Amino acid sequence: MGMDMNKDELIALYRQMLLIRIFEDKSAEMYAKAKIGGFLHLYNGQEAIAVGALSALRPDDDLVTHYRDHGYALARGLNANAVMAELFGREGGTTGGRGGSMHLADVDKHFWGGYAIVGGHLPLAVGLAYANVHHKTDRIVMCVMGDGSTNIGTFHAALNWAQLWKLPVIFLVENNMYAMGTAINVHSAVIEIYKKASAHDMYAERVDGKDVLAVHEVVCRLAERARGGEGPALLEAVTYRYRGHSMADSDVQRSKSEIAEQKMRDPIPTFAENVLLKRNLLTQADMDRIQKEIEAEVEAAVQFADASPEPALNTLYENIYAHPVANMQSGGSLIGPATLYSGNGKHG
Amino acid sequence: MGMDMNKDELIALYRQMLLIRIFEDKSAEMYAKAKIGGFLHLYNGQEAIAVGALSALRPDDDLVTHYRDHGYALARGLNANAVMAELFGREGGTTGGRGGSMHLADVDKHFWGGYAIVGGHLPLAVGLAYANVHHKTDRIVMCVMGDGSTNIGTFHAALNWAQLWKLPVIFLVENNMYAMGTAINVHSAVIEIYKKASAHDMYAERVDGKDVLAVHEVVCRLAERARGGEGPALLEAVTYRYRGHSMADSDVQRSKSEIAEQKMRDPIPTFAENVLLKRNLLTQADMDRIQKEIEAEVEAAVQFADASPEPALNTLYENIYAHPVANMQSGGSLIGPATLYSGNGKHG
Amino acid sequence: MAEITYREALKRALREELAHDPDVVVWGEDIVAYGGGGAYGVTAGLSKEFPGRIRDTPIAEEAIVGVGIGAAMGGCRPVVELMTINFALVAWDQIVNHAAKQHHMFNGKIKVPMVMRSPAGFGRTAATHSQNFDAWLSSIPGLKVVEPATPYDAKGLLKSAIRDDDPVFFIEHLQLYGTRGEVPDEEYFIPLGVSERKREGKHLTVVTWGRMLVETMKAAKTLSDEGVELDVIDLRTLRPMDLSLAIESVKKTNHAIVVEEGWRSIGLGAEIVASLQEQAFNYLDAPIARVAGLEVPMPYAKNLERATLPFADDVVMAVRAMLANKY
Amino acid sequence: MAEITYREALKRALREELAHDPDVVVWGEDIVAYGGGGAYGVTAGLSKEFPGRIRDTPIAEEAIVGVGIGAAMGGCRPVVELMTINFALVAWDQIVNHAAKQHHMFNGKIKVPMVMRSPAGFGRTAATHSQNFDAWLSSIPGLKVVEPATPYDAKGLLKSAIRDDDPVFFIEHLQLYGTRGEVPDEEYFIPLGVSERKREGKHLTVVTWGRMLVETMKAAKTLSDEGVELDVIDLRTLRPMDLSLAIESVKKTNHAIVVEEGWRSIGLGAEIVASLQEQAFNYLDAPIARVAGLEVPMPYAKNLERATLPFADDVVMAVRAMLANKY
Ligand SMILES: Cc1ncc(C[n+]2csc(CCOP(=O)(O)OP(=O)(O)O)c2C)c(N)n1
Ligand SMILES: Cc1ncc(C[n+]2csc(CCOP(=O)(O)OP(=O)(O)O)c2C)c(N)n1
Ligand SMILES: [Mg+2]
Ligand SMILES: [Mg+2]
Repeated sequence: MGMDMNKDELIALYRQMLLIRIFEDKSAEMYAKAKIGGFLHLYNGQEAIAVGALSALRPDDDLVTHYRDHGYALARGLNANAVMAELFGREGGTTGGRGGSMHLADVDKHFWGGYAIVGGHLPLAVGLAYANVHHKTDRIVMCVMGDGSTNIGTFHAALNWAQLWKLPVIFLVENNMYAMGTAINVHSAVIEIYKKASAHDMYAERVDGKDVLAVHEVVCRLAERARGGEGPALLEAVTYRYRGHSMADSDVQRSKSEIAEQKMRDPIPTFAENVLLKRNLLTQADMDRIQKEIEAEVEAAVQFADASPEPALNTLYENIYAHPVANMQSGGSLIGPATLYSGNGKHG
Repeated sequence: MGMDMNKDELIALYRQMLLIRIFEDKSAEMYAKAKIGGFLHLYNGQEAIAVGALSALRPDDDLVTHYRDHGYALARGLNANAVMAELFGREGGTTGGRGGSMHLADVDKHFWGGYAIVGGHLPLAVGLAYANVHHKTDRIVMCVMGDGSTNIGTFHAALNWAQLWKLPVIFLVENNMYAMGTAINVHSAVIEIYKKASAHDMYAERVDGKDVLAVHEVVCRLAERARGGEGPALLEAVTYRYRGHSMADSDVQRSKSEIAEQKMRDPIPTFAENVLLKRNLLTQADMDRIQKEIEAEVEAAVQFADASPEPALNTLYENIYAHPVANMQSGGSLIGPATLYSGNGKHG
Repeated sequence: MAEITYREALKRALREELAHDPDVVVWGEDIVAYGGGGAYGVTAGLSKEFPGRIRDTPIAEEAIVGVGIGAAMGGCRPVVELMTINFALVAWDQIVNHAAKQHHMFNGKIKVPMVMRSPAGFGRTAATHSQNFDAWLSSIPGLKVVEPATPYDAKGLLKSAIRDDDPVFFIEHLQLYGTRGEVPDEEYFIPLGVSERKREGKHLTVVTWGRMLVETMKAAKTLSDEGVELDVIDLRTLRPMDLSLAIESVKKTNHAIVVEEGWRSIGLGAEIVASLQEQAFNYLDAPIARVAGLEVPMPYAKNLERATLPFADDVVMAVRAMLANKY
Repeated sequence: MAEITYREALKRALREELAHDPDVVVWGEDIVAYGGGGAYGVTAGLSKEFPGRIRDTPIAEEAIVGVGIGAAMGGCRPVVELMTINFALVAWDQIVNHAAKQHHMFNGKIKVPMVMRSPAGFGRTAATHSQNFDAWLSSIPGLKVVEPATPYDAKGLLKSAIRDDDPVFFIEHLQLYGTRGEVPDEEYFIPLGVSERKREGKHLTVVTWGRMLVETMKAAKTLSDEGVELDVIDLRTLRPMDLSLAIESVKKTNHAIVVEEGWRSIGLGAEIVASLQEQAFNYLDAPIARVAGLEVPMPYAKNLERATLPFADDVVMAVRAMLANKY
């Protein structure tokens, strides 16, 4: 694919990147207004990776990501309304307000979730890939993580297993050069992350994570490999995040000049100029219109989220188990505390 | 060192390997007689590694091993009496019968123990190396494990850390080609274990683990490197174990012919013939005498172990904490169960 | 009805479920090649009957559990074996933060129908290899926990666990594998979450599970000769825990002892005591007592190991003491 | 005596101990660079005062704890920070099978004088990031566990923990970092293993620790206006657990409630109930009750999170119910 994408496809890439950027800026605003709580990890600056990668996959390929997942959710086509409602913790959210920002998901769209334990989701991705093979489908799995997630045990345990069983997984490392405030050379003995695959004899590449077409192109190749039974691969996409690790991050640890320099080559205007404008696929006026449309879409998402009710309190005990467990109130005992004191069960 | 070892040193290597072999055979016998319980992992066939490696270290270099630790204990100079008494679970054992076969140790001799959780001791070794640097000593750490221990998370997490902080550790992998009954190609995507170091930019080598002088020589070099501040290294020693994984192993999974073939090049007679006899350092008569002496030493160890008393029951609560904890009987409560019922505390 | 071992009962459950559902796969360390199938022989021979569906894995429990979770999410029904329960600690994050949380955190859209099988207990294997962890596992919302004491229960519960749509931790016991009991040839299931009275008596209630049921039944025999009749409740499932029989029993006997192998403090026994005094306070003639393991990292030495663990005689002593009003 | 925050009290303890003993080192994720020092600011600025002794580590909790153990064996006194207690699960094997076992298994020859500091609790961070684990940690032989509720206790206990020769898990609480209290400028230590009466009263005993002490003290004020005086015992150290004051108190008030934030089943509350009924059976006028967290993977939504957690009003309701003889 890649260079032979048609005009609509190329414009779609632009739209998606811009949607993510505007969505993230709005999320930051909503966090400041306390509409969103907990941790909020924004994707500004890294948009080309999610957009480039997912455009190279089939919509039924399975996706698993870390907690920095808004970009992937939107690029996978989850409704911005539902995503924003999830950030607000509302019933209309992607998981009914249970998971929040770090745990977006839409299983119907083969997005199996964002995960908040560093490295914890890698074995899950390997298992999903096994299930695909077991069921004789040709679906592959993409598993996304950050550079800081490549030092923890599950990273290597998962890679070894995937390679050993030749499972169709692409491990995509977004190397934004920091794990929270810790620079890559402080957390990893090897700073070219793709080299870590060599310990497992796994095919690996490195790509410019600010170039959406380059990401698209390499993921096309790796997906074809995996789908063809040639096994897993590790892809390192070099990038930079514009904001702090999360909204709680004062970001004093990165120099202003470093951030400014990184912003010089922004993936979105770069793509617009070098591809869309240069090839006359869009005019500046088109771009202004798209910008407005997306702003309206995001504004609508905020309205939707705000109007969506809080989850009903009486649903709290739903879905702890797949089927109702007789009389189980507190979860631990068939004789619940509610038999002692009426009330919400916290005392008894 | 290596080739410039003198006659006594070379004979010492032979004596140690033979001591280990005879000690292990005797242990097997004692296990069959139920003098030894639990798991018993014997070192037959791998003797050249412990003996070659430890002869290249200083006696105050720190040693940490996995549970297949008899060879290391004896090569580090622990008394055969105390080692056998530990296998018997007696007061005279290396840890007073608390640890048994898998947890031999002698801190005074800088042997910090055998460890029974696969991969669990690797971070400990890295920490010991840090302590050596912190205290400005030039002692290094040797950390021993099997091939099957290189797929678990702590392996890579420990290697990354050691390399990142440039700590003086030699990770020594005894590749005997099986993890229990699982052949290396079934458990690891990479079967040349030393290549796993590349994920951490760590220096690595592979050595013939049946050649005691080759092991000695490479460990001399790696120790010098580490002691000189050049950082950690991974050494893979290729070997084979003659017996099952433990005495509980029926060993049906390895073919008789494979075992027979491996025994053709036995590290002990090979060394005797190619070095000791060839260079006229020993005669066959000397060797027969040494054999007798060692048999007597091992027999004495059995006598010692058998005569050593069981640990006193009233020491059971000693050393759970470094200093006595007031009134703590069961460990959990200052008001012990013994205040309810006299007895041994199991009921109350 | 034939007498078979607990080990054989487990294997039959696996075999039947493998035959029943092609999505059942069995993974673990050394369950294929080693000794013909498994460190404790539970899977012996199965790999020949179900080629490709029983697989040896690397030693990496975090991956064994985690890959199992992923496969379960994707529609398989993995039964993963952890060689002993001690190694579950390496996978603890996967068990607690992944297996048990998926269904609720993703609002019911993700299911994890996985069974983790693992033997608990002791056998001269020292401190890191002689643990139970039944209490910890049984306090995790989203997880189910089963620990059968007899071959009959082992087979019926394992089959139910494999068909269950939630993650189930299935605790076996090293010392039970060789025990024998009657198991019918016909297929049967035992529902999770239902305790069973294993002996009827009127003087004192014992609540227990796993190996300690066997010891309690021995104690009951000794005590019966002295005229003391124990009412013995076997929990069988530890989460969700069915205390209905236990409460009913205490209301009858007015005396209760909880018997467990694991460490005393903050064990399952503590929960059972706390729940029983909540539910049957006015029926109790004496404080509920606990017989449990001593809180010591398990020593290797035979005599120390023996002293650390509860056996039938400990149950007998505790019962005698309680009924003699020694408190 | 100045009023300072819990966060600042912890930092002062670290600073004093770093100055006192060159073998003290402090390691953790993001404790140097991030935000000037630590995800929750406890180590802010210390790296400048003690160059080289405060270090950022890779994200690999199994190594953070394990390397800490090794360094402690080798004579250092590492204070390792786990960014939140949830991540301790990744290091669970190192905590249970290594840190806690070394001293006994090696017959007293190896010591592990290490402190693991970590915040428990919640803050809209959903199921995997809102846990406690105080019960599990407190049931491990060989480990000590501390959880201070006030700035004064935080400083005095952390200093003692660092000087202790055993591995200590030091639980902080996310919601306490910003709370203020009086802390003297002079050096002081609070011994591990000693509970404290935080309020004198005659009607009902509350046993608690950590954040729930703060909620209990609020409840005590409300109840006092109704003429009900709580006797409040703060455990402070969870292992070894000092129940002497609690038992004495129950013998006086004849009523007891245990208040904890974590999951109810098999929590510390269960142990305290079980122990109190063992030690003070004949003094109890009512079953001992537990106020605890609901057993649900913590939801992100604000209202659901609030409903899951116990606060002062839950304590008030439980006390009223017990004294109204509603059981
Ligand atoms: C096991 C674990 N340890 C620590 C954390 C806290 N934490 C969350 S994100 C993060 C940094 C991860 O950095 P990286 O993998 O590079 O991803 P990025 O945020 O840069 O996308 C840390 C330390 C966690 N969530 N899980
Ligand atoms: C975490 C963990 N998982 C499983 C085991 C059980 N076990 C003990 S030794 C062993 C095989 C290890 O093989 P290898 O590392 O090659 O060492 P070798 O025995 O061959 O010397 C296994 C699976 C364990 N002790 N620890
Ligand atoms: Mg990063
Ligand atoms: Mg091996």
